[in-house]
Amino acid sequence: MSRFLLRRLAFLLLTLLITSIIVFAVTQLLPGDVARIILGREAGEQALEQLRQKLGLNDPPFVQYGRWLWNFMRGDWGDSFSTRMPIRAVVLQRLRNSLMLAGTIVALALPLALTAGVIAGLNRDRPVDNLISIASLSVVGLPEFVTGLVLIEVLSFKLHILPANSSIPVQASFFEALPMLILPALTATLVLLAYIARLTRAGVIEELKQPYVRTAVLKGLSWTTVTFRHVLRNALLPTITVIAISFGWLISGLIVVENVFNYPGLGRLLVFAIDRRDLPLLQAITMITVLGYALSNLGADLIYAALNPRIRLG
Amino acid sequence: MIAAGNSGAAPPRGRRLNALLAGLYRHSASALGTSIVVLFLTLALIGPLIAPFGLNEQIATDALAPPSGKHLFGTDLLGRDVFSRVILGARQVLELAGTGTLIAVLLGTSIGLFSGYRGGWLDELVMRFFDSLLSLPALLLALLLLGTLGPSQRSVLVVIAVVYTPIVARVVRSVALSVKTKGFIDAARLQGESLGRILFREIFPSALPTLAVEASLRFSYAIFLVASLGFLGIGVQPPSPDWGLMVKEARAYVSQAPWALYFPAGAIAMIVVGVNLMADGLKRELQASRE
Amino acid sequence: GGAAPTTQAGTLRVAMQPVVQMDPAYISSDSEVLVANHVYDYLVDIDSANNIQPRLATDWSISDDGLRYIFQLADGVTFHDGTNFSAEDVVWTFNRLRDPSLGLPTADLYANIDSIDATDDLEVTFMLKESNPFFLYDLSDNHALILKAGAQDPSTAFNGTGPFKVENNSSDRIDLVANTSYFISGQPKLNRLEIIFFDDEAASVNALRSGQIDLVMRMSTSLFSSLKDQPGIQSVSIPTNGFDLVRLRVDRSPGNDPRVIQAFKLATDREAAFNLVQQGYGAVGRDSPIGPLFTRYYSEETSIPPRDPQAARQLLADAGYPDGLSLTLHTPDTGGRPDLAAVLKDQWAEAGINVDISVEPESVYYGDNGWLEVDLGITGWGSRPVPQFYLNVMLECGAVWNESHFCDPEFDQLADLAGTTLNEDERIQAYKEIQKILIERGPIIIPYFFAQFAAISDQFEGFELKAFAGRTDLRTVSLISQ
Amino acid sequence: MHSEHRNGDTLKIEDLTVSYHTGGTSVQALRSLSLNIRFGETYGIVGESGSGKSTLALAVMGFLPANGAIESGRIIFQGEELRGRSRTAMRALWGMRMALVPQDPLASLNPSLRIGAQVAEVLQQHLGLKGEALRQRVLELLRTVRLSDPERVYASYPHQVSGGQQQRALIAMALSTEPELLVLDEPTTGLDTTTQAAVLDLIRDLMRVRGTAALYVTHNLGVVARVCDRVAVLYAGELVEDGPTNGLYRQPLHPYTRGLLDSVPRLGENKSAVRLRSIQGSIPALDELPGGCIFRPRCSLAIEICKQDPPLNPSGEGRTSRCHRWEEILRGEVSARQKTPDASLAKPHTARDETILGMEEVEVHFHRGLTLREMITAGRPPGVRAVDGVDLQVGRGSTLGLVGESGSGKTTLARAVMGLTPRTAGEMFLLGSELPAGLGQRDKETRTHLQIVIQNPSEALNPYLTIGESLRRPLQTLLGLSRSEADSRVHDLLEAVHLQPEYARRFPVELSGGEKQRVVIARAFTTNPDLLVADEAVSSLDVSVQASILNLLSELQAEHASGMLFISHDLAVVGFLADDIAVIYLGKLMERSPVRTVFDPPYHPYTEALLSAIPLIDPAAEQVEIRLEGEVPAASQIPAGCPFHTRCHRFLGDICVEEKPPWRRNEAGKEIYCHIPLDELERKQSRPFAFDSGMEQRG
Ligand SMILES: Nc1ncnc2c1ncn2[C@@H]1O[C@H](COP(=O)(O)OP(=O)(O)OP(=O)(O)O)[C@@H](O)[C@H]1O
Ligand SMILES: Nc1ncnc2c1ncn2[C@@H]1O[C@H](COP(=O)(O)OP(=O)(O)OP(=O)(O)O)[C@@H](O)[C@H]1O
Ligand SMILES: [Mg+2]
Ligand SMILES: [Mg+2]
Repeated sequence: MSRFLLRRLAFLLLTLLITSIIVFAVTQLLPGDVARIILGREAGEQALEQLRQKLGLNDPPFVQYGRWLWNFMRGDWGDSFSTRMPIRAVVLQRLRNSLMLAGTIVALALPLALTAGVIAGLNRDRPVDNLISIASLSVVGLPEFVTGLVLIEVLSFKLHILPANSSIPVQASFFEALPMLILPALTATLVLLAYIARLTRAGVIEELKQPYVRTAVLKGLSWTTVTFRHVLRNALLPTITVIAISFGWLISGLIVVENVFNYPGLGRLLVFAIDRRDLPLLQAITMITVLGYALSNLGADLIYAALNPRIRLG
Repeated sequence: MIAAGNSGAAPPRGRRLNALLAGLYRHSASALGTSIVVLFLTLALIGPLIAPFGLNEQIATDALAPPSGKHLFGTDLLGRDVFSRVILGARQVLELAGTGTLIAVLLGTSIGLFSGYRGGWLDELVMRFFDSLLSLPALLLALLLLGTLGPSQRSVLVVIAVVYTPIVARVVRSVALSVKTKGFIDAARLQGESLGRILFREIFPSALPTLAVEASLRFSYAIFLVASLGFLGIGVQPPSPDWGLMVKEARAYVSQAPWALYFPAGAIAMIVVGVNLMADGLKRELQASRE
Repeated sequence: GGAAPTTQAGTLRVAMQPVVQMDPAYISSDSEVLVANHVYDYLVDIDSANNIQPRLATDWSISDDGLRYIFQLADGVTFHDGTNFSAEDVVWTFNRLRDPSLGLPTADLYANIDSIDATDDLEVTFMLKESNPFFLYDLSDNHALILKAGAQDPSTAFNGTGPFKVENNSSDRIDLVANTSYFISGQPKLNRLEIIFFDDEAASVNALRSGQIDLVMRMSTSLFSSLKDQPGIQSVSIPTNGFDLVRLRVDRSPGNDPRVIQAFKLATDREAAFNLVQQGYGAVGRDSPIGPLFTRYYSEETSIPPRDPQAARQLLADAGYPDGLSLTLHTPDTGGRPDLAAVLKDQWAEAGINVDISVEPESVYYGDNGWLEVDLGITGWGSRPVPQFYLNVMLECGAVWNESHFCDPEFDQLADLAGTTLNEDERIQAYKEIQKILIERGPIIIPYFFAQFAAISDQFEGFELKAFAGRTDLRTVSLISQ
Repeated sequence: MHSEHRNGDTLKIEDLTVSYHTGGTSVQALRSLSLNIRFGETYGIVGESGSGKSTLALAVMGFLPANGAIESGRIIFQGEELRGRSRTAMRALWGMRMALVPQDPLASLNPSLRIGAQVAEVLQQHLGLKGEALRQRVLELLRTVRLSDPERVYASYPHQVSGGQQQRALIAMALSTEPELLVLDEPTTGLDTTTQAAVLDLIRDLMRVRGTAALYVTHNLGVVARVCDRVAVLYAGELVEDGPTNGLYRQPLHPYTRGLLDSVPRLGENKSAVRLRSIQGSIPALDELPGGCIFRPRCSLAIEICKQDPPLNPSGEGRTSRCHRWEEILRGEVSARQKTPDASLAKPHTARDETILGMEEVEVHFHRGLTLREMITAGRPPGVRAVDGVDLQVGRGSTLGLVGESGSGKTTLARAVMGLTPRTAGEMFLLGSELPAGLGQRDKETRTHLQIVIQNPSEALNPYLTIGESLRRPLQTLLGLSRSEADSRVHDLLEAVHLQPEYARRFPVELSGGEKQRVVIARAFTTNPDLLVADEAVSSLDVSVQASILNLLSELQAEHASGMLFISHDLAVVGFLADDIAVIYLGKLMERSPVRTVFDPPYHPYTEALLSAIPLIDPAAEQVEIRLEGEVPAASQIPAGCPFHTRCHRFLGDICVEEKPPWRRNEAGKEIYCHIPLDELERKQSRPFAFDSGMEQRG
């Protein structure tokens, strides 16, 4: 177990390193003069040059990267190139928001998708199964700004039950924010729904084939006992891990949702950073994201191992 | 099979294809899916012939006109016929999301097969790298790449490929891992089959059913990705009739002309449903017929 | 509405795109200017009718040769940190803005200033090198906000004399509170101003509709018309001098052949573009930046030849392009520009001009000066109180932002005259000439001037939108007291 | 319990017809089948794969697959009609009054629930037991099924205990409510011989003491002989003969039954003495059954009358036979024997002139990669010693049989020979020259000399390649034939294994297990190899098919004069085909003997146990019961000294624990790896089995 954790930690560090290099490398290739993008098209050469000096943009790339890495490891995330704000505070603030949203999404998506998937799986190839897969699939290809649009029209403007906008106040507590979290969460859920539901369905169908189900039934156990105690326990394993993994994506992958509802999450900050060539900001966000992804992966494995006696970590 | 000497030959493609289609049409769901896919494929082929208007043909006087006999799906802000654009979009979507997914599938499959079969440190390395890529949000990768390559159809293809190759590779790899322990692979190795042959003739077919489903799902998300990129103002260039882009553009004036948004959106929903249902059917048939 | 309240009341929540630069010397976007313009004060301001209004300068006098400007400053003005405002601060501010070694955006604008002196505790004297009829307008330039002399880092520390103080400045919003000791009594009327950042216009309009935002000043024509008859919302639109510009580089092929330029002009239907893209808000353009709002200078004497694709085709053929031209049309991703591009593509196609559209993120397009490089491009130009600015930076030979690389001695000479003479009639004549030149051989097509939109909750009164939204003055906005 | 039925029939099946509906068509998997199981009786159902055994079992349990249905007939359990009962109604019976012991114990247990909990469920559901009482009852049950360590099993997950223990747990589950009817579907199939023996003992004894009626489904005639009072023989969904086990085995009255009995190699038979009589042809597909007697196409006695449906004739002694000519058979006027295959008997290979394959001290150890910590502490993980120092020779044209239970290292050794799993130590020689360990180092030449028949026919052929392609490839790659040449050769290959050319166009899924195995064998002989390794070549096959494959193997071997390493866990089969036999346990050889000496003392104690564990095809045969203690140790913790000492019934004491035994050899050429001197063994041991009565009747 401890060996397992050790190895994972090593991999995590490796991943962080690789991704930070990837991101840094690509940003070097990005067109656009960083200084010019920061100071705007009206700034004069001298000003630009001064800024480049200040930000060390004239140093060779590996020096820049090295400097960043060194500082970052020492916990100094630096100031934003563009807004000059201390990055750490900004990113952590946004991370907090993103976590709140991600949490809500999981809380919504999990029961919804599982129920749908289980029902579909238990009624394989029956109308209800087809209905569920068609319904959930129809929204997969639709970008969040369409589903979001519809949800807003209906839930906010027609029924007036939820706010159309989610720009939560700074430092809002989870419960203050909750009403504003639901719509974006619902929108993101629709994207995941089909994926998770289909996965669950597959899992259920797969397990139903297993001989042990027959054993259970022929014990004279009630339908519910068979389904919940025997089938689902095994059927849901893959689903749970997938959800845990997608948690990483939820943390900063929700760019569009955050835009549509103007939710102050990491995703929008990410776009901002790229737009503004705000390298240290971008790197910080990337690291956070990768960390989140890695941790949720780890979480997934642990949950899986916990629920599945056949798996031994190590 | 005319000459006895030819007895090694498999049944002609045609017959197997018919059998497959027959199988697909036995189940209502996959029948529906297949029909939809066929429909859109035909549109992609003959779209330009049947579209009443050009993809960027603007009738200023008809701007924002609601659905009517002249414009079945109404017109958009610039007075372009939505119906025509949806039809012409079919080819566009296949060219973009379709080709992109295809590239990802080809790359992913090759890498996944090789990495899984070869195993060892190389496999470890490749998977590490892919994990790293996967741990970056798709849109981040997309934004960075598009920023670097400059917005264009080609760049979007690259993006889709880069974003989905690792995922496909993973799926295929897991199949490769399970198949490579099978007896018939030992047999192939004992016969001294070439690596390529082992990967693509011996292992690959077993991956097909899973791959079909994965690919269709990727295709769905590719459409989605293209649209999202459009939303962020990068990627496909106007006046492309890409449904994702149409939806994005129409969003700006949805309150004036909802049809301009809902018809392309509907098209997306339809093809996604179609492709996925068909893939389910394919998986079922492929496995049923061989395992 | 009731009588103006003696004390501040009410909070106004404004949707704006995120601010990046907070140093007044660098601010450029609506939101940056809006915030700065309420935290700091200008020496002189411009009202919505483009007339100069006193602000920190209560009064001024100009020498007959138009080279000396003496300003009397308001008494008893204090900065947010409590220190007193004096002539020194004005001197320091403008010296900073014009110092060539700092290379601030305003360096060129104020290059013409010879000296600035605090001739008294509350009196400042500017000496110009040569006369400049628009100098007061230059002084009210967006960046010309008065800082405390010796201010250390204006981009992170905000110490102004303005009607509002920065209470909190985060990555997703900026909250301002009324400056209770503002030097103009009865202002501001609101006690809070919350600038909430939106990346997406539709989102901000939704927020307005659901009452989570009170004021939106940045939205597409369609979004605006969708707000037309929303209960509880007053929508405002005003014409501006801002315009979208389509230009061809004339310093190299194919643009260096006048016939090609003419072909483009003949192939373009400005009216149609205006109607499709702007849906009738604003005004049709005549290929010159001197728009109809400059009533004294605007002229329709020279008529624009009507659209004639066939003639255009012919011209191209003559110019050596018998089977048409293929070019890439570059455009930033903001406003109606991508739409305009699509429209032009369709119009031009008829004349055998085939363009591929390349929409690029605004920050990149302007960021790496791509917009100055490309052959064929669309650029958005913000509204300015006087036309001279456009001529100086956009069309004069070698001007900083001469994207079309246009270089025409006659034009330059006219522009200089207009920019220096103190004789209004002369100037009017020059401007008319210029418009003639631009229509006949100018490298630019200006299909339309756009309107500025705003929508505000009907809980508020006293809102007056300005052509450049960022300069809108919210000091006088107040909550309607029930 | 239900004393009113004490002397009656617990289960009456009358004229039962079950059909399955697939893809528009429907097939009858059971046709008008009738039988009565009396109280306390264990009723065996034998038949080859696809004959409808499981279908019967499930029909009785009232749990047919969704697409299956009872077309007609009645199933009367304790006087109550079961047919058409609702699920809910059945639930009252399931687990309470009728219980199923399924095949494949591991898959039949919920992998993520502890065994104790799974047993407890039944008692909870039906007897409402709770808490400590429940726990005690479960432990008690686990004890009654002779689980050595009930507490541990109670708290273990299925994958943590051995197959035998899993099956015992399932039996405990089935017995927990003392049901009146027990349905067992192949309960011991897939278990090791020794384990199977123990489980069979258990079942038999339980049946005796409890007087539970049981329907026992199996394809193994030996098993039936051991546990069943009566037996019914199914063929393609029809009951062709039934009666008391003894009588039926002594004199079968249906040619099919006779065929089955004849096709099984009896313990001690060898190919040099007898040929197996396989039943020609194969079971017809259910949708293309012949009219009249369905066995007719394969029957050596078939005559005109057989074109009419034969009735189920009562033939006295409570027996019935569905054969028109049963009386002639009874009177011995005709023999239901298949005619012996024309091929002559294989001549015994006495002269071991040329050694084809030689092994010295071959080891195959598996080590997982070292972890960081282990590298630091330099502590190597305990490797799996799958093969642990094996010396063997295979002579030209002769067969070496390798027997051993599951996990003993047979496959690993085979793979080491082929180079698929490189040996980690020791030498191998092919035709006198050194054989490189890894496949990589072997040239085409060498690979052409070596061929293998892989353990599992369903895995040996790529499901996505046509048979033709699978056969063509080695011809192209190893013999370098052009594609067209290869294609035409495919013909001959298929003929050589008695398959029609058109099979070339089929996919594996369209072949029966036997046919697949034929193809695999055909592929193995394409290059006319010097050495053939056959790993469990017949284990997964039906007896009648098995017989023909065994014959086929020896034919081809004789024809090609190849040496053969024949691997199986079935001593009878090995005994039949091999010239020499090696017994392997935990990767070490225990015994190496010429086949004729194997079945007589002295034996290695392990061999002795194996012999006594094999279920004989003769109900009358008395068999000494030697049952091994405990479980097979994990291959990663092989006991020191003699690896067998932990289970040995002739355990001497410390010496077995501390010292490696010597190889002892006697004049007969028997080599035994044991501390006990051979003469002493010989004195102590008697033949633990009687030769099957079947033997004498054969020529
Ligand atoms: N669910 C099903 N659908 C269609 N056909 C089936 C189904 N189950 C069994 N069959 C067919 O019914 C026949 C009897 O099957 P069954 O499993 O009862 O045979 P069996 O004697 O148990 O074989 P085995 O010894 O391999 O278990 C076979 O031909 C089989 O193909
Ligand atoms: N690749 C491997 N890695 C680790 N251990 C292995 C590997 N292959 C086999 N083993 C172990 O080696 C031992 C021998 O396995 P092997 O398959 O050779 O036995 P077997 O006699 O063929 O069993 P069966 O009769 O079930 O086929 C077993 O304990 C098995 O778990
Ligand atoms: Mg069965
Ligand atoms: Mg084996």
